[in-house]
Amino acid sequence: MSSNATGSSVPRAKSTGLHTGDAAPGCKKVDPIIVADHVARHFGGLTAVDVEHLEIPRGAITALIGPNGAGKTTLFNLLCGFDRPNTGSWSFNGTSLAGVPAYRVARMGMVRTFQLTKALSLLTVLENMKLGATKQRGEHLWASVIPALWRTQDREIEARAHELLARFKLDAKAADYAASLSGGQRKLLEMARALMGRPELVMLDEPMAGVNPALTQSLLDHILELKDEGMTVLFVEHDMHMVRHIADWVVVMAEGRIVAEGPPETVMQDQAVIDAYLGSHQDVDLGVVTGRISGELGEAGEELLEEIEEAVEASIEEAEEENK
Amino acid sequence: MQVEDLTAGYLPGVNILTGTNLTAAKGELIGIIGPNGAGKSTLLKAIFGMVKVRGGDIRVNGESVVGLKSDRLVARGIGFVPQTNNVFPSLTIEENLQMGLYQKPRAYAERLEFVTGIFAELGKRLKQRAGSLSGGERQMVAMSRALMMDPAVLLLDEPSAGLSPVRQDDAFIRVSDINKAGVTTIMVEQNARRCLQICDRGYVLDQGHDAYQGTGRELLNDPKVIGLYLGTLGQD
Amino acid sequence: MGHNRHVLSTPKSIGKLRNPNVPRAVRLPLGGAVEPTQAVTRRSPARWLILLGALLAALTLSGIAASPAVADDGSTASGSEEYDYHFSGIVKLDDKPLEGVAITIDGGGFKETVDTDVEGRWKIGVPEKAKYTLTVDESTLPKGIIVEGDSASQEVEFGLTQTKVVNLFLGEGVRETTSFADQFVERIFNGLNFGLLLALAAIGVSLIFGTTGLTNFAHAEMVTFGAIMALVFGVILNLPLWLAILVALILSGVFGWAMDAGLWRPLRRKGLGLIPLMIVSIGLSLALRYVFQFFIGGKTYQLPGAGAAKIELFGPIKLSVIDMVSMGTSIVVLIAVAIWLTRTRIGKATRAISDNPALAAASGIDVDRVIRIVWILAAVLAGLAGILWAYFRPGVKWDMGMHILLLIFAAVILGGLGTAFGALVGAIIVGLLVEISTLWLPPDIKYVGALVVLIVILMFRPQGILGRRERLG
Amino acid sequence: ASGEQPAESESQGPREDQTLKIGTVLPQTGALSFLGPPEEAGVGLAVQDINEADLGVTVEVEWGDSGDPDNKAYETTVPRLLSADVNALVGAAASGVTKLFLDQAVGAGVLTFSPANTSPDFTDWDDDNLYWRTAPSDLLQGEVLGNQIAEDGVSNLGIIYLNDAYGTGLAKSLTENFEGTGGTVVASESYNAGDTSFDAQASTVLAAKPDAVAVIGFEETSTIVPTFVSAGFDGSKFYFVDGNLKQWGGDMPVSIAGSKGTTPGPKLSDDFQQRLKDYWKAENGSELEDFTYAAEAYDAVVLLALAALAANSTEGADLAAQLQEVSGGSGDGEKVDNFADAAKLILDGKKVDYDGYSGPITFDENGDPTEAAIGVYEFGDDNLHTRIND
Amino acid sequence: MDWGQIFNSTAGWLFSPTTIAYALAATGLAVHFGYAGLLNFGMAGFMAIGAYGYAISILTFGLPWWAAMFVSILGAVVFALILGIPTLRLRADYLAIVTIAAAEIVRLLFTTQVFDEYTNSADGLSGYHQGFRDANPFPEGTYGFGPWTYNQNELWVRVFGVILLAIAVLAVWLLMRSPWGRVLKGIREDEDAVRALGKNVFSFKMQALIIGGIMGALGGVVFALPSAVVPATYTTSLTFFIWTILLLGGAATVFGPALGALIFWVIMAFLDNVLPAMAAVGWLPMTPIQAGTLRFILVGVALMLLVAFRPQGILGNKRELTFVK
Ligand SMILES: Nc1ncnc2c1ncn2[C@@H]1O[C@H](COP(=O)(O)OP(=O)(O)OP(=O)(O)O)[C@@H](O)[C@H]1O
Ligand SMILES: Nc1ncnc2c1ncn2[C@@H]1O[C@H](COP(=O)(O)OP(=O)(O)OP(=O)(O)O)[C@@H](O)[C@H]1O
Ligand SMILES: [Mg+2]
Ligand SMILES: [Mg+2]
Repeated sequence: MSSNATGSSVPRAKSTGLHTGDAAPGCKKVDPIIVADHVARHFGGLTAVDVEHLEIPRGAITALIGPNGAGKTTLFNLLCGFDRPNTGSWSFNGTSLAGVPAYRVARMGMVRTFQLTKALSLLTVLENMKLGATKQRGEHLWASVIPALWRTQDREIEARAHELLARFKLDAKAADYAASLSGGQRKLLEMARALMGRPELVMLDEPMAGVNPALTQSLLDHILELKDEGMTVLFVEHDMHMVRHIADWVVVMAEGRIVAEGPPETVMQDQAVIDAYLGSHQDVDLGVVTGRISGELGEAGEELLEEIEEAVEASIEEAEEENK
Repeated sequence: MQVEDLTAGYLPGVNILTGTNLTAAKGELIGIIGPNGAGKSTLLKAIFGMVKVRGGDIRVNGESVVGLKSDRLVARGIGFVPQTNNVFPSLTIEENLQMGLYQKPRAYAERLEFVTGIFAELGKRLKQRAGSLSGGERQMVAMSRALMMDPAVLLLDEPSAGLSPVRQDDAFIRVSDINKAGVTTIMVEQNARRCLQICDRGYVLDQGHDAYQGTGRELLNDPKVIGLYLGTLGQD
Repeated sequence: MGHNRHVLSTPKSIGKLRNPNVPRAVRLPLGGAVEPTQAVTRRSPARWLILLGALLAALTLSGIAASPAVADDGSTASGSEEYDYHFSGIVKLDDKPLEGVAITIDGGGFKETVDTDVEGRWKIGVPEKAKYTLTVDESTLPKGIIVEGDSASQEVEFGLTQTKVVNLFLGEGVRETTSFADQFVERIFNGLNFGLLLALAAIGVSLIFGTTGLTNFAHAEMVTFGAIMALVFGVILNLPLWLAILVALILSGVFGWAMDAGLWRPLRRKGLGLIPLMIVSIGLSLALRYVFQFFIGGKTYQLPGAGAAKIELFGPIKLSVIDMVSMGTSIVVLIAVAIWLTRTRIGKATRAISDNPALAAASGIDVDRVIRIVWILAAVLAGLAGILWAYFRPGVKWDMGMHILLLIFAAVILGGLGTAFGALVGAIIVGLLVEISTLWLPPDIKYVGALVVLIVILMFRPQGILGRRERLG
Repeated sequence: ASGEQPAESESQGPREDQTLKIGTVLPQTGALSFLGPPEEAGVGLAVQDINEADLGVTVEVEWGDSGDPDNKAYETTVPRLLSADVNALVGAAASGVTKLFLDQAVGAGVLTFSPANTSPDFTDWDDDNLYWRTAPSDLLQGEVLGNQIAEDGVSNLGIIYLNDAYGTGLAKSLTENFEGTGGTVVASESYNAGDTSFDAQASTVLAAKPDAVAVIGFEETSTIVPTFVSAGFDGSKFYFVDGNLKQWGGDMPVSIAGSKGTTPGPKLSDDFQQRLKDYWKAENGSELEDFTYAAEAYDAVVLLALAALAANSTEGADLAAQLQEVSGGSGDGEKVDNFADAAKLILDGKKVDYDGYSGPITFDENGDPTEAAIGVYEFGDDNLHTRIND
Repeated sequence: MDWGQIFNSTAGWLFSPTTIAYALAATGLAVHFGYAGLLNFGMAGFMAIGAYGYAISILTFGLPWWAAMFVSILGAVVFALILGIPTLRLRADYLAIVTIAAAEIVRLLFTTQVFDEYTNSADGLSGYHQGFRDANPFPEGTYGFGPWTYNQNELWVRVFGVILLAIAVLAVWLLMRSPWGRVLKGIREDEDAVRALGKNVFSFKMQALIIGGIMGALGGVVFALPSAVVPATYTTSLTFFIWTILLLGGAATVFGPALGALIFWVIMAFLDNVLPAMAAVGWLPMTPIQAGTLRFILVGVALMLLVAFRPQGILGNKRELTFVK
């Protein structure tokens, strides 16, 4: 990693020694914060999630990657109580979460964001943020009518909200309705709001999709800081640069199953992962592939082209069969 | 297509676009990048008649299209993939694709073949409702829907967001292919590197107007642009 | 009680009412024994009506056309002319009048016996309003017949009027009533018929909701509109029925178009939210309803052929020609609409618009045009439902639509908002429930059953029967 | 209080012409609006008669709309009338509506006079004697109807009735009386004011196979009867009551020839109905089709005017003090059957006992009528009825 | 036309028990819809429960009037619970219809003859005023001036109603600027997001339903205080009127509902005064009697126009409008 223009961050050492035994799918962790067993969710004939065993290491940043439709978001939903699995058990900090409603899960310190953002449109950005804080005294019905009981706490929350907003480059929009945010700004708000509660585990569903790369970079530093403060992060992302940059551990899902696990460098070399997800051509210049600029196509580039063509033909055939 | 001195906004008195200029020659592939909230989506929406234009002009083939309703623009061969809410959740994938071809239902079979060629997953699940799709799958549906109509001008708002890396590459290559086939394409992207790699020319939009422009390569290597907009993560 | 007066006058004196010179009423204190006087006390919560003086003309049987025989037969009517008070009655055995049964009235030193006439009637005048004993001479009854219990000799007493009727219905008295099963089947058919017409209106609601998101409370008036137009053309302008209905449907469509063009489209343009739009529809509903009342007033009108007799088809199933035509029409129209919705381009476009109008426009759909078509279609369906409803109830009334609006909505919700087939299923369930539930429930809460079921079903299927859950995340 | 204090005390003072201002709270809109025109015609005709007689009292009317409890027109109408300083309100048609404004009127010291309320609750209402009514009694009508049905040889009767004070009261009275004659009420089903279809009720009633059906209700009868007839019931076997004994004619889509009904009122020598029609036509340009409670409304206004004359005042309390007496409730008045005669007598210092179009009307001290005359009518082939008793 | 009188009788509405009762119910609805986003179309049910709870407690169970009022409140709480448990999980538009249905069920149960002993079925209840009037702190006499002249009982009802309304408005004002209110508004926007932040959405919604319901029930009590309880008043149109009032004033505003109630009744009264008068002097081509019907046509039209031209309500925030769904 070279130094970057936004400045502050220094490449840091990744957390290591998170697991015991082989870094194989479902391997044991030294200090798991989440343990899931036999969690499966079917939609009609489709098995969206079918996880034999999964442990998420505490105090580390874990990336959950996998092709579109692999079941990542669905797994998030299941873990957080937004959806009920058909079978399985899972626990957070040793407490079983089966049947625990979503809000209770969040209160335990496990907060998630949504891939399709959920801004609270007719609340201001600041109010959105303040809502994220937990254990607010003024949220009790009786206390709420006596401002004296909650005013100080509310001020603290507000200060913290402003701080986070500044970091997420949303400070200028604090007084605006969340409805007026751009797509990327909503992503940012979603994530900032989740952090308001100082969760023990934050689960981010594609937090950086649609966020400007320069900003992404500074936010990643923030996440790393949070990790230093002891927070556990589990995130889904398709941006491999980001995964490589901050993830201590990577879990790969495909067709609902965990297909690989391990430190980022190892996993990304895994041929199965490359085939199913990454493609072997992360670093090929598409300008060259598409013939827009002249340059070394290279072996990888040619492969990519071929692959794509094959895939197209195969899929056309398949689609035709389907339609029959 | 030409955009001149465009001003537009949502709230009364607040202009999001403040005199934006953009030109896309026939058959060109234009990439637009910029920070969040710069007005990129607003620009596309303004071009497509979904945001009221307050000043300036938009011309397609020399004719002003300001004030035309979206469906009229579609009739003129302009296609658009919005950034958010870009599928019909309660329609099946198939129906979503049919909607893309609303004005020319006859060509359906042929276009379907073309589109499923790009996103094979979709071809297998034509009967699934789009509302139950994963984020990436939705994005594919959204792209396909716009491609169905075989437009002359294609406006894409972050088409790659949420797609897995392979799919992203596919998507870019396809966009490039489509463009090569003569479709003028304007693409907003946060996956700026990839975008700039394939586009003919790029614009950097900041605070409502075009801060930089140049060929893709120029921007890609411009240290200012890197510092402010591209970041260094992707640079290996 | 002394101040409570009771007017007793002969029927004849009523005729002289407007002649003030003739003293026409005799005032008598009301006998303490007369039962209703209990209610006199001020606190009595039961009834206010005490102490009514009475003029009952009906006592004079001679005035009743139905019994000329009495008038002819001086003997049976004996005494009836000389006294103000009468006992009378009919003796029947298994629904056949018994002639020559001897009836005796005895009391207060007065006693008289008469025989029943060919119609089984008897009548005895008495001099004062007091208690008497009525005795039936059982020997004059046919062989083997006796009067059950002690009614062969019973105490009889006058009420507020000068007549006391005592009928004797002898015989086994097994009344043949409709069996529960037959009633059940009959109501199922009624419920189906009602459900189908509800479905016509419900699909319209569902379409409009499905396309524009508007919960249209004025739909009730669109239903009424159809019926009123059929009335105007079929009755007032006297067109042949088929033509009147056709014109009514066309005008319903025009009405739908006009509402969209004149009201909803401009409001959509203004970018009004769905809740304000809903309130606008409430205002529209109020205004339209009273426009109807302005023109046709508060009474009920009938369409030509309403109230036609039902024909027994098989078993307990009875349907009138109108019922059959109505059910047939509903089914055909509903299937056609369902196909239109799921198969045609415009049908799919309606759902697309419902999901996301901006994206629909971006796909090249002329949103306004599709919405206009939906309004026209919904209005025609509502109009048709109104006409069928006018035959089903029967009657055309200014507020006839409003009273089924909740059922229409319940149907739409039960089936799942925005799904056409759902509206159909929901409507039929609601129709059946409303009709069948009164087999168990008191009829004045007949809608309660249907509404409770609505809530219960939604407890288990919050998205409605055919509705789908949205995914999260 | 009642009409105990002698009327002489007032009539000794100098007599000025009285201007009696009445406000009507009758249904012009809403579900009960079909009751409005006949009642308003009754009021209007009475006012016309009184003013033409020109005998010491002029009546002014402020027309108001009671609406129904659904549209709540009375909410604004009553305050408007009260602020227009009316002396008496005539209305409302429905007991439920009267209840909602009676306290307000009483609070303002204004007399309320209903031509149609039958709810027993008003008898002991805390009304400062300011509530009066000419509505017919359901006890008496129930007995007359019960006797009539029994005399027609019906042994099994079905009843379908409106669930409100009027319907339940009449149904109860009819049931008691009819069963007292040896008949049986085999089915008795109620419906609510808002109901628009009655086939569930009809089906239940018909399942019991009654010989005849008594329909107790109002306008909705033209929907109820066809429901029964199309289910196979004989159209000549219905019995109606004052609320629905209309000249149905073509508004009833099935033949009800031979069916009978009762309604209060003496047999009239002059053509009251024709006069109402003429009046209505002249005032409103439309035909008056129904006469339900027209006579009661007429009598209400006449009684008020007579009370004003007798009291030589138009204050609500003064009117109330005289109403029982002019109705004949004090027992020694001279019988009169029209306003002009009565007014002349009162101006001569005599007591009167007014008997009107709705019957002999004699109030008790609660303001309830204690006498009535009930007519029996039968429908002919044209679905129009004629009186069959005299 | 007597403008003085028209003004007088219209002005009376500024301070009338009906206005106060509607304002209370609309304030409750503001909590439901304006802040919590609950599409409650069953306000008439809450009002009916308030009114009947009050009347039955006094008439059948002989409770003192203040205890009867607490019974009403309790009734509203119980109804909110019964209504909320099955329905608060429903989508907004489903909730609307279910709450209409629930309110109709309530009305029909009060109407049916099954419970005649307690409810007097369709005839409704009356004659429960004594206790409340005995508690009147104002000595007998006439108070006020001009159109606002009242006897002691009328004044007492109004003063009492205004006190209740003031408490309700104050409560809403306090609640909605607290974090509690913030959560509620969050739920209005997207309950899943709020759930993900660890708030018990169901409980908040239930609390809102109960609080608004209590205000509705108190509205019912104030409604019943000066008159009678008749089931036919508690129809869906009552709910519609309350909604109209809410939207007139501004849905998510503290004073909007009270203002809306004023405007609504002043318009109603004004039209009722003006139309027959105009007809009488020949300015309208109809009889005064027909003008009665015209009033409701105009009320409907006025409602449409008001909402069309000021959809956010009189006190509402224009800015919100840009983003409404
Ligand atoms: N409610 C549902 N009904 C039917 N299928 C569903 C539903 N929810 C998810 N699916 C299917 O389950 C699969 C997994 O979806 P999920 O959203 O978990 O994928 P993902 O891994 O998050 O993908 P992406 O990276 O594209 O977001 C997808 O194929 C999706 O179509
Ligand atoms: N509906 C709206 N109403 C008011 N302001 C809006 C609205 N939508 C966007 N904005 C504002 O307009 C500005 C530009 O938004 P736009 O969506 O065009 O940004 P963008 O460049 O596409 O950003 P991103 O990369 O995050 O999608 C932002 O500041 C945003 O807050
Ligand atoms: Mg996902
Ligand atoms: Mg954007």
